[in-house]
Amino acid sequence: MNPFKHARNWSTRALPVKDPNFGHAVDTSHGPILYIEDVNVSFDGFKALNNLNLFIDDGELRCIIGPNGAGKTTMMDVITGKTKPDSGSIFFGQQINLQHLSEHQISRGGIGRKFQKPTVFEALSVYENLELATADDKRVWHILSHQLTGAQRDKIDEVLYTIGLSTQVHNSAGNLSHGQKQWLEIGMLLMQSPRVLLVDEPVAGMTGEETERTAELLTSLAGKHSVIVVEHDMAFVRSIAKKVTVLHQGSVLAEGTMDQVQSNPKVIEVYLGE
Amino acid sequence: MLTQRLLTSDKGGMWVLGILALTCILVPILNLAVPENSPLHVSTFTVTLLGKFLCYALLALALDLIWGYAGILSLGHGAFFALGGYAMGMYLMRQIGDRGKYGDPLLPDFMVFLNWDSLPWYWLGFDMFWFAMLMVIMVPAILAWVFGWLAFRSRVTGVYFAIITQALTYALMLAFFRNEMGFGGNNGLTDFKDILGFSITADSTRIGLFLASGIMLIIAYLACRYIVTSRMGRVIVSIRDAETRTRFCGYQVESYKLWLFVFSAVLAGIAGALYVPQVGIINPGEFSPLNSIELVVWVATGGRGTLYGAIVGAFSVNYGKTIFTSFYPEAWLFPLGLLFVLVTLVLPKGLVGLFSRFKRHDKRSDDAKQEDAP
Amino acid sequence: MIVTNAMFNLQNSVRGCLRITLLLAITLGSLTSHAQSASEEPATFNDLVDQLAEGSLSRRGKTVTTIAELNHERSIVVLNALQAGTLKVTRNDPKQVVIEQADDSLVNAQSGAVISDDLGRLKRIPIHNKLRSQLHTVLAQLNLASPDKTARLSAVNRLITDGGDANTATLLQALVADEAEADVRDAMQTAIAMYDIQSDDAEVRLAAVKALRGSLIPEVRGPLLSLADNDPNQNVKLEAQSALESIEGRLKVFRFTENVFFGLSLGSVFLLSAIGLAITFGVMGVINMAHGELMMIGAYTTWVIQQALPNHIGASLFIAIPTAFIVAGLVGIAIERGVIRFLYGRPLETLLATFGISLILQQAARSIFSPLNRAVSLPEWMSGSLEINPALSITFNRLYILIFGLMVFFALLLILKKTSLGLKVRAVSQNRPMARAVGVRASWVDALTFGLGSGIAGIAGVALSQLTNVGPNLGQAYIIDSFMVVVFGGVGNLWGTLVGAMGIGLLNKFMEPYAGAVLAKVLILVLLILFIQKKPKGLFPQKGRAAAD
Amino acid sequence: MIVKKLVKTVGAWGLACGMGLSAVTTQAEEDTIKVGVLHSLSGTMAISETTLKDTMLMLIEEQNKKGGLLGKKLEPVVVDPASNWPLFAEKTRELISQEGVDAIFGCWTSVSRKSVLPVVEELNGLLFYPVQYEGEESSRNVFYTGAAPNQQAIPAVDYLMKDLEVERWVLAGTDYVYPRTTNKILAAYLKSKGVKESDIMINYTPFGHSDWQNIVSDIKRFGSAGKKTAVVSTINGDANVPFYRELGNQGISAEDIPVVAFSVGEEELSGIDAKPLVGHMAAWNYFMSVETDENSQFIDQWLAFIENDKRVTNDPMEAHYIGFNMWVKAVEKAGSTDSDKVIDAIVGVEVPNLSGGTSKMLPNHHITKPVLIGEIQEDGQFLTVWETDGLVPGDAWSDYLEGSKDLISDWTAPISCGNYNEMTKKCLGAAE
Repeated sequence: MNPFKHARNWSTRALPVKDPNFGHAVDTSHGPILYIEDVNVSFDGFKALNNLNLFIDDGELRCIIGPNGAGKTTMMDVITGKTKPDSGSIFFGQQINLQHLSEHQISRGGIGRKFQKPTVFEALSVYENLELATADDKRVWHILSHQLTGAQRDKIDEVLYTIGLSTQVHNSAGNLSHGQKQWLEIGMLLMQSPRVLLVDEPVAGMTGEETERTAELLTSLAGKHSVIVVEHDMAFVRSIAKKVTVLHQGSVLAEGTMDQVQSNPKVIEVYLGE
Repeated sequence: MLTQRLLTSDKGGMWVLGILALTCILVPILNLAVPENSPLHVSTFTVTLLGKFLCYALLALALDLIWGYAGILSLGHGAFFALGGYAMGMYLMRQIGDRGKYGDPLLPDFMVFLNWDSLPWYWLGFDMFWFAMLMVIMVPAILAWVFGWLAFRSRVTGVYFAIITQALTYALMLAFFRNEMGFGGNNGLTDFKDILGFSITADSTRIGLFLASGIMLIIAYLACRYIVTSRMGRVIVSIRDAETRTRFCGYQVESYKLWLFVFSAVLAGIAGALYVPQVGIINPGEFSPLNSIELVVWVATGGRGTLYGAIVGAFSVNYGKTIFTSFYPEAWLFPLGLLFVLVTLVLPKGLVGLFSRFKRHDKRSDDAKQEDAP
Repeated sequence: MIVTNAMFNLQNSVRGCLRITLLLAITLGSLTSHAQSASEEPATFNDLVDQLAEGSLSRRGKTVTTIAELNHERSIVVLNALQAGTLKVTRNDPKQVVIEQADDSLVNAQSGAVISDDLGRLKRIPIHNKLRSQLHTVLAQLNLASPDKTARLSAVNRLITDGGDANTATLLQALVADEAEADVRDAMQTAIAMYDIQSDDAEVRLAAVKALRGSLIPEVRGPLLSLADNDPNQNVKLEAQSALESIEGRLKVFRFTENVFFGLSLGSVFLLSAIGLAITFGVMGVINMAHGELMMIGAYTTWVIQQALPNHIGASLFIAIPTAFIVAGLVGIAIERGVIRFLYGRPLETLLATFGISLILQQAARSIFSPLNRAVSLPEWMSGSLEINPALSITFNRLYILIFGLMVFFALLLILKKTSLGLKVRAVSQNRPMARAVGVRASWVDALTFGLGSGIAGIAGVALSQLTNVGPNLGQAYIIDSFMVVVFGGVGNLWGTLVGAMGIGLLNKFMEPYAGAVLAKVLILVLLILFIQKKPKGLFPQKGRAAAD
Repeated sequence: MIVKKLVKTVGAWGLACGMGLSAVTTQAEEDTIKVGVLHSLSGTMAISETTLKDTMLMLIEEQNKKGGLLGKKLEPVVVDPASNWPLFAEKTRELISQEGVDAIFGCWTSVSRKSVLPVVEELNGLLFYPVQYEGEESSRNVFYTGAAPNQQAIPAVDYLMKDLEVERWVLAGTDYVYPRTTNKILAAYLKSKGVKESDIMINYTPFGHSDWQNIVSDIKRFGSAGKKTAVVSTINGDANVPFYRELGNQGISAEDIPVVAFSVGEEELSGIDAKPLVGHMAAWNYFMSVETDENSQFIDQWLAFIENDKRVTNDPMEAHYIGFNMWVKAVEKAGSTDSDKVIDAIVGVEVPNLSGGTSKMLPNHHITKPVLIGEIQEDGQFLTVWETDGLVPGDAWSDYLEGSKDLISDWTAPISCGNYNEMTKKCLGAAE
């Protein structure tokens, strides 16, 4: 039925894309849920990622900081299959090699991503946004013919509560405030009950109070999910981060607690260098 | 429950459907029952004209579904229309039988004078109505499927897609112009005698075809309505507004686009099949890129993104065309051209948008639609 | 004519005398041969010339023969005039036959006396093909001995096509011996061979075939073929066959080169029509459906200018190029300011709006210039062809347009790379807000860029006017092709456009012989569609993260 | 809401009622005789057809000056089918059933005629078709005042064969039905005259073909085989200019390889720089250069009417001239504009044509015409170099085609059939 099953991954490491619960099939017996090894990406000679090595443990909250052009967003593109690496390997758990998968498969697989610029479906209502994101069989015929199950409705209500938009259910996403959009997007990730959340600059342009709520939200998510946060706002990072990774020119410059990182001479040099 | 889902929050649609239904009931009566000289009589000319418009409306609906909702602009939808038309035309040709000029029981006239000694294989079976109808659906479907699969797989979108669809219909036009193709070359297929045994020129047959078109349009409308109000509908809209995001929500954008494209192509094919017996000719001109672009303008004029808008557009533009070509023959391209410009500049949401402006309307989301729609 | 020739030739050597005697022999011979026709009415030269002016075409033919045989000193002049269409007759009696000189002055046909008084309207004495070729042959006969080299050469070539008679052959044999010019001599030899090849003596035929081996003159192949098929003598037959092969072999090479040129020249037309789009669509991302109509405007401009200076066709072309650029450019700017600027970031709406504009422009052209095509004439240096050898010649208009296309291309390349406008254009096209931030007036740049693209379309129109119809539908014929070229080459990349255009042109020309013109076009479109599936961003895509999404 | 409804009603119903009413009103007024003019004024065919529209307006005006017809004024009804074939059918229906015209003068391309034909027959109207065409057709309601193949192609080939001793033939045409059929007829005819298969080259190109380089060089090669070669061109409209230009530039003169065209007339030439064409030929039934009183009078009328002394006249215009006068005569003869009466009356009607003879409407609804061969002159006019002695009767069904050599068309009793097989004595197609 599905003409694209093998469209984008000719080397068919056909993985059990048995939505929705494929996310739990990930083998994390060795700890890390995400392995990024010696990954290189370059655009017209410019090396966006340069032998990047990064390991994310199951359920940890990791903050990634770094100056502009350090390759933060590219890293996310590589993980989510938007960009294919020139070399290196990205494994999701022990078995699943993400290089062979396309965006939708990866996301069905349990890696959710929130973009830098909040992208929700402005034409649709908050509820519909979450409905779209619901973990479910997302093939055409099913979507065409099936309504949401009760369980899925409850899930939506639950998420609505988590992101604090219960009052906005029927409002069109276009009318939400900047912060609310950010949360809605995070909510959409949660709807897919992902194993890994990639969150790109969640608090950019947020009011202090919004920022606090976001911080709570993210920390509360950690544990159930692995959360990777890319952020410029140091205060925010400090407030949530246990472990921080500093990227520079496409590779890891330093890794450790906020204090360790901030006392690291190389890091200081880089940041003052700007 | 379903009907409620289809019709609530679609006041415009209800109006259009209502008027359609009314037309389908009244026009036949006024044409057949009411005497010629009464002022209420609807002439056969008007019937065929309206019938033609109904087919156009169906075609417009098909395009609106993919352009208005999924943001896929096809500049080659005329091709599917024409293919459907040819399938029907071939059936009608076969029905002529030995009543052709040369009285050949099997071969259509144009084959006789091009010295074809036997019917080419792709003409076989078209003497059977059911087979012809199957082809009306299958041929456009298969073409759309193959073309769409190639295009969407390699993520050809927006302008590129528009241009290659245009190339597609252009190529088909050139191909069908060739007499070797065995589709009557430039003259196409014409001089039909009867359909399902009814004389094609009889008023009753015309009414029949008219009704068929009307009912088909209503059914198609409801079908499209079903799609856009289903969860799929919302997925489609989100593909239009933020394709990447939809991908990251785990949807396989390509297959959604593909199935929608195929469905739309089938509707177009059916429209063509209903169109041919009413106008009495199908020829490669129908493939010409201009037709397809004009079609886009009907939708734009009516208001894309609202199914009934397409219907309104198809009727209003073609009605205008009919008026202009008989009243200002020399200069009718001016108003038509102006229409293109004005609609895009002043009425981005078309005529129906004009009306809905009276109502309170979600301004920002509108803008969003226009911005992101490729 | 003989006399004049004699006068001339007396000064130089025996060679001249030899000629005269020979020629006399010939012409006398032919005279006697036509004795009857002459004897019917022993007409004087003057009467004959008067006869030219009246009567049916066939009678005129006879008259011409007699005039030629008369060897009157002015025969050749009169016949030349008839050939050139400068031999005219007064409408009002008494009828008088006159010759119109290059400077429009009139001389009496018979006497050659200059005529000063006004004769009222003149009627050209019409001739038709049979007469024309008859004149050619006659003049050729008379010109064989002409002191002017080119005249001699053309005369001989003429004889080759006519496959002359015994007399001419003998004459040629005599002449070839002391012919100074090499090429004329070769031609003469071919002519002789062409005659000998019909001889009954196998040896002569054999020699003739040998002489003709490898000659590229098309007429040669006919007789060789017949020999190769059915010659009683086996050697001759074989010789003829091998001679044919050698000719065929050489022809193949030239045909190939010819085809390459055809492809390139077709490509150059694509290039010209697409290059403007490469700017508006490629750099600005504006789909301009009215692009074809901008070309149409350019073509009409050419026509208007030609009307303005009917006597300087050549010059008018050079005036037309800048004018067309400006006119089309201004129209383009008007379109951009009036419509397109409201639609940036909405390419599909732009597509519709510009399509509307194209309809309006077409109809405007119909209303202003009438739906009829307009006649744009080629200047002398544009018509005719550059003959490299009898088998390979390149038509001038195509050649110039090919060169012109490339010139425009590189000029544009320079503008974009070197000038500040180019810099700004690229800046705006890559990052509008940033460009604005650094003080580029984006709107102004847009207008100019679009104007530039449109102007180039106008120039393309000038070129097209030299190839095809100038009419309201001119634009439509090219719009789809040009879009395909741009997309094929890769949007936003001029080199891509160049390669794309030439590639498609060549492909087309090499498919045509097998597939036929129509199918070739279809196949190419299909190939393009498939190609875009494989490489959605064209031959030379813009890379980078920006381009990725 | 109200507004919406209103507009929709206009959209759908305004049409229905509007049309219905207009139908009635047209039936009400009977003081004029309406004449439909069905020529494309926009689109690709406008280039040729606009002139014919003007011609009709002129002819009608002249007729009204003479006091109209049956004491009534003639009223032209002009519509624009916009070079769109289905629209031709629609407009025909509108003209006959809505406007109630008594005769239609129109169409140019074969396909437009084919699309109009069923409608005219259904509504029993009259169509006068003024353009040379491929034949193989005859309808009770259509009068073919243009040339049938035997009135243009065959005589032209005869001339080339006899007078120019042509032995090798290139049949070049645009790929549509007229060239296809014509070339088929010619090929059959040539073979019947003993021309070898290998001496005939047939080539088809798409509409508006603009790149003739290799085709012309093929022709050049084909022509260099020692035998006299000629091109018989059925190339259509826009493709001609680039074709002749290429011929000229590749140095093929009319003496070497003459081209005789069936679709190039004065009007087309007025859009071409004729210098490179001098000596090439065309076969028509009328040339503007023909010197007769009728013609000079017609030309003066035309130039006066169109208010532009640069304009030219051409063969289809003459066809309309003849057709219109025939219709007028027939109506007067029948004393009515009723289609059936006119159809009966018109057969045998004779009117003067512009080339000095009188053309006659034949039972097969074609007419008798002289055939002229002209050579193109620098001024874009033709020099008549040959013409048939006497008039040639138009032949609906070619005698050289397998399918149709037994067919004749005769719309008079007792046969009254468009495609009557003389062998089987049957009227084909008329099944029931």
